[in-house]
Amino acid sequence: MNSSEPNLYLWLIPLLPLIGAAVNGLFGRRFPKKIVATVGLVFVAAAFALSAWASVQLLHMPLDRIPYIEEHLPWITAGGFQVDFSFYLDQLSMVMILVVTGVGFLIHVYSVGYMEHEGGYYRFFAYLNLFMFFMLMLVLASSYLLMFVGWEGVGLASYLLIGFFFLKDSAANAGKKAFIVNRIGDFGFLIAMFLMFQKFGSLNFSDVFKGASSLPVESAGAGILTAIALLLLLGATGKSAQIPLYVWLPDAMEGPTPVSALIHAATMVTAGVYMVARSNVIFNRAPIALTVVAVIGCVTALFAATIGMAQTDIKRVLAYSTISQLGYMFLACGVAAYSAAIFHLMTHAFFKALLFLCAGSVIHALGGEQDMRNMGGLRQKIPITFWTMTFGTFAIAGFPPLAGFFSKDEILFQTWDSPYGSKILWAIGLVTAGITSFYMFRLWFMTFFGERREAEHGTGHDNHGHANDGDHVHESPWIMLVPLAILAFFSFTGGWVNIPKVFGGNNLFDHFLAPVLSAGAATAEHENPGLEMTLALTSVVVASVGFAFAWLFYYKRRDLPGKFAAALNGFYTLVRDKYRVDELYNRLFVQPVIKLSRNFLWQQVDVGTIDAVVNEAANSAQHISNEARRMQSGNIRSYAGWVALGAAVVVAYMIWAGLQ
Amino acid sequence: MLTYIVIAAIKSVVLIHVLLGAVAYTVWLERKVVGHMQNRWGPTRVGPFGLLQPIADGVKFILKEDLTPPHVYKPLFILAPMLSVVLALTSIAIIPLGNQLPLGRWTTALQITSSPAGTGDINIGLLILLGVTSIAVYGIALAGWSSNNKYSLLGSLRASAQMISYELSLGLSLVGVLLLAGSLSLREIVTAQSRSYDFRWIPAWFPHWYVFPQLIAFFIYLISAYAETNRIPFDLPEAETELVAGYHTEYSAMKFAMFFMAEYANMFTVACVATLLFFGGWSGPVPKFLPPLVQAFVPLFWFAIKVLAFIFVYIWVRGTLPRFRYDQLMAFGWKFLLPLAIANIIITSLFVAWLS
Amino acid sequence: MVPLAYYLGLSTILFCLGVLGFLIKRNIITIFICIELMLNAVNLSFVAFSAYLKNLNAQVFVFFVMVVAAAEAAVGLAIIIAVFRTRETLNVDRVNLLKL
Amino acid sequence: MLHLILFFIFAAVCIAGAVNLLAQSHPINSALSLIVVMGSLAVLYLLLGAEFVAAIQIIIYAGAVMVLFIFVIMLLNAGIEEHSGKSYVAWFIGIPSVTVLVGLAVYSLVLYQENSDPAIGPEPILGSVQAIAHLLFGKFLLPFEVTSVLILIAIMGAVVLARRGES
Repeated sequence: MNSSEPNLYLWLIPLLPLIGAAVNGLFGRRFPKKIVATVGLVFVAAAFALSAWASVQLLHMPLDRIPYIEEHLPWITAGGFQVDFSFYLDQLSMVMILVVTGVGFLIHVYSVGYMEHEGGYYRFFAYLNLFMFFMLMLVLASSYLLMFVGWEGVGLASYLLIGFFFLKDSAANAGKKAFIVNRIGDFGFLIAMFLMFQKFGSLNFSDVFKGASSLPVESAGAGILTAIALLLLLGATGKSAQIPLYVWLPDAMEGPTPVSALIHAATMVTAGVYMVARSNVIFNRAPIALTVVAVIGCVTALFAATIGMAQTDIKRVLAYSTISQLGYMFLACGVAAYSAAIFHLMTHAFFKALLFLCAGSVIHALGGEQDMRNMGGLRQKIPITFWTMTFGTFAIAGFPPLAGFFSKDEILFQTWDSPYGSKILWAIGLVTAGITSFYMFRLWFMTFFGERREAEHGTGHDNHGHANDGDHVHESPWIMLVPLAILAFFSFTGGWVNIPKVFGGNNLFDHFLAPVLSAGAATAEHENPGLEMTLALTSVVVASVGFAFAWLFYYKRRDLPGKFAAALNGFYTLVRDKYRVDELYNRLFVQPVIKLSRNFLWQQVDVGTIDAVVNEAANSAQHISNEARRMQSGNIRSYAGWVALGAAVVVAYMIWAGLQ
Repeated sequence: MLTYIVIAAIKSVVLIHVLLGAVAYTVWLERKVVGHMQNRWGPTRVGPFGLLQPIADGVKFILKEDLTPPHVYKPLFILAPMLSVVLALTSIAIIPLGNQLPLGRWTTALQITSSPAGTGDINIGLLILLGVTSIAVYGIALAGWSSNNKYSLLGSLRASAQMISYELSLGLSLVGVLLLAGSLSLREIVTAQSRSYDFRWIPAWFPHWYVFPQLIAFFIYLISAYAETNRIPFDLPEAETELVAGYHTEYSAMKFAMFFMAEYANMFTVACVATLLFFGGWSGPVPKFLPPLVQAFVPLFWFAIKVLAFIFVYIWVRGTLPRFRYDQLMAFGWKFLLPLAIANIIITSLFVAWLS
Repeated sequence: MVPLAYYLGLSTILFCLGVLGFLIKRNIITIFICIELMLNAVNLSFVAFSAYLKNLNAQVFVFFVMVVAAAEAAVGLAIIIAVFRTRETLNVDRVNLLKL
Repeated sequence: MLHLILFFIFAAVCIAGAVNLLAQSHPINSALSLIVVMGSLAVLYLLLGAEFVAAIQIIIYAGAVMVLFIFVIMLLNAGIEEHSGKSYVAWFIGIPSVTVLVGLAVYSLVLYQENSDPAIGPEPILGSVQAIAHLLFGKFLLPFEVTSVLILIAIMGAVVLARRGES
């Protein structure tokens, strides 16, 4: 890094949370909760401040200076292979760090109140900071390998946090499930990296993209780029819970609610989207891969949304909605509308975090109750939560002028209009939008309207400090409400950074990200406002339809849903059981692996081969020594004899060698 | 070459006889001095002032029955006294007694081990001297062990331990002088002492003897020398009151005389070394009016005077001081003299470094 | 003028005599003495080489060998004394067990 | 010429002493004969122009180390060595290999003698004290200091080992 460039101290941004994690993890046990919380917050806040400052610096930088790469000590140097600890800041990663640190900080604040009565307070904050560290590594990395470090790191952190209540089997298992499913994706990522290195001889973004952009577009058929892209996609599906690897996310709801908000809604799960967007150069040259991305995203969106309709656990509903929103983002990537994807990523980060936190607040209020069927009529009891939640719901449902509206419409429009897009995908997206608004309002009505229904079954999953009775329902403390307010504000206004021309804006966000994302990608220009207007209206209409249905089913005529479910019984149960995908995977993959391990790997390989070798070695050593022991007679003179023999041999050899 | 060998032989014969005579008369001297110190006459019967006493003693020693007790380990019992006396006499060979001595056609150095030209000296005279003295232990040790007698054994054990211990401080005390002189050759050390001081404020006539800069070293040397030669106050190996006569309890007649001679010869060696290293050797005023041959002998005279002075001090100390206890002796040697000598070396070397 | 080979031959003979002594002697002190003999033989070859190759380093090595020998003698003899205290013998054939 | 004569004399003394060392059955005789060997070696060193080494050979070896030996022999009053059972390894492996060693050495020396120029001879005085001192306190300073530490450790070890076990 030459001195002329301004130093942005990017390396500090990930380091600060790491320090926080270290402090809390090592000494937190002895600290009182206040200090633990302070440490946790201060370092994240510092990271946020620093990234804000860095972003300002970046905005003032001339465009030719971007991406700003900050190189530090080399990490791996093997032959021609060279990876440094160097950080990479451009518009894309700037957005990411802002979202991560900003939302992250708010959620930290929230957790201070939420985790008040939990055990392992210091552990929680240590993990949370650790997650921040890895996430920032992920987004700031300047090479795929360093990114992979962050990638694995966030996986670890999420594993730790999902299994935070490790005394509960379900939590521990959920953690393991998440970890293992992610491994599959990582496997794809690794292979992709091998291919990249084999093809471009480096893993640094700059080199890889330079190499990739020199290659032609593989429109004819699949080539190496397509392979790389598809493998990356596999990784992304793992991390971002897309078909076929989405199964871990719903179970991940076993973790504390702030974790679900931070990791499994706002930040980590979007890593896949970020990765795909980051690799846009590769994807742009692999149309087939792009199509696959789009299809996967679209299908996932619809699929998850349908499941979401039938769930009764408030957090699970949100989880499935997360999956489907991620599907939207992939759809956007698939149609090469990366900026739209990132835009939706941002807005989604706001309103989904908000929704989760509100859900958390509700659960907190009800003393750990998560089943929506036992809720209702909370409107007056917890008004602030209700209002913020309302913002979130309308935002995700896509009502103007809230954030969700702009980002979702951007995506739908691109799907319709971009050369990679197609009408079918658009149609599915639209339907999904309707369903989304339906199940979100279903949640909204079931939670806040009507009269409170007593708990028939199912005590709290979130084993919460409170006694599990609904009588004294109370509003959350201010420390939880402030983040809600802020997030609500952003989910209201977050979309205004990218108001399309039709509504008198000028796609600020798109143009801002353009230098990174639309490098050679043929994104649809907003040239026909008429079409865009129509599409927007359509989606609003669809959203309102969803709202109407929800109102009808869950507010006006509460008997209807039961009838409905009875009417199409089989389908309903199928949906409620999440299409039984888990059972399918279990039969297809898990059981065979277990059988193989038990019968072959354990009994044959381990016991039969490895142990046998070791034991045999030990025995033979024993026998040999038993023979050799005779030499150790303890008689000095005989030792001397042996020494003399050795000396003679050595001298003889040396003379012989000298004569040669 | 041949002449060199011949002259060396002649010189050694002469020197040995001179030395033995000196030894004999030192005994006489000692008895006289101690006698007078104790208000006695000492030997007076044989000859005037008992001057013939040593000869009488010698005759007595030779004529006495030389008995070897049973149970002794014979070869060593016989070897031991010879060893000690031979070594004692050998060490004299290295010592330069004076400058060149003109003898008609040849001039030769007053020293047995001098180069054929008669000028040079072996570079490591002092080292050889130390070596010989270090070997001298064997005589006593073997004597004590071979005579198969507990008193002798104890005596010889004491003797060898004591000699080894004090050899260290003895050697180290000399190092200071060596540092100043910058040579191991005794002759060069002496000539180095004839130089004038490096300091203005010291008058030129004042002798540049190393005893003055190395006073501490000198006293260390003196004390360790007494221990080396097993003289009072360190004569524990032959402490009559504790172990009859120490290592030579079983010896009689000539063998005993040999030990006796060895002891006094060692005294002479020590005195010579002290003279050479600390008192400028043979250097001294030479009156010009004397005939050259006599002039040639004047340095020898000075040397003899200094050595005799030392011998006198020996006797004086013997007449004055009581005997140490053994543990005191060892503690004194190891815990006081040795550190002191080392400190002296350090200071001296710093001083030398500062001068250069 | 003495050829180098003579000195080396002498040192060889001394060394081998030392080894021989080590092999045939039974008294532990004698064996120790034989070790010293070997060391001396080595020293001789050192000095001879240094004289003939006109290189002083070898003599410095002799010095070191002597120092080591001295240290070894001190410790070794102390060990011998300790052994003698416990075993009451100096015969190495009797001293062939680590513990009593 | 004189050198050669002296060499042969003292070499003879050396070997005689060494042989006597083996022949004698009493350790003190062995020790004394070793002293003889050392003395004559010192003379050989002088012939080789290594005065300093010769001197310290006498002072350290003969004057200190061997005195220690004698001392111990006297302390333990070691008598004639008894003839216990012979060690077969020593006899049937050691001694043959020693003979082999001798043979090899002689062989190599003969080889060397054949192809070495007789011109090279020893310097008159090479090992002067100054020269050694310069090496010892210049190039070999570190080893020198290390040896001093070694000596210190040896002293402590000796004290610990030889002290009566009052435990």
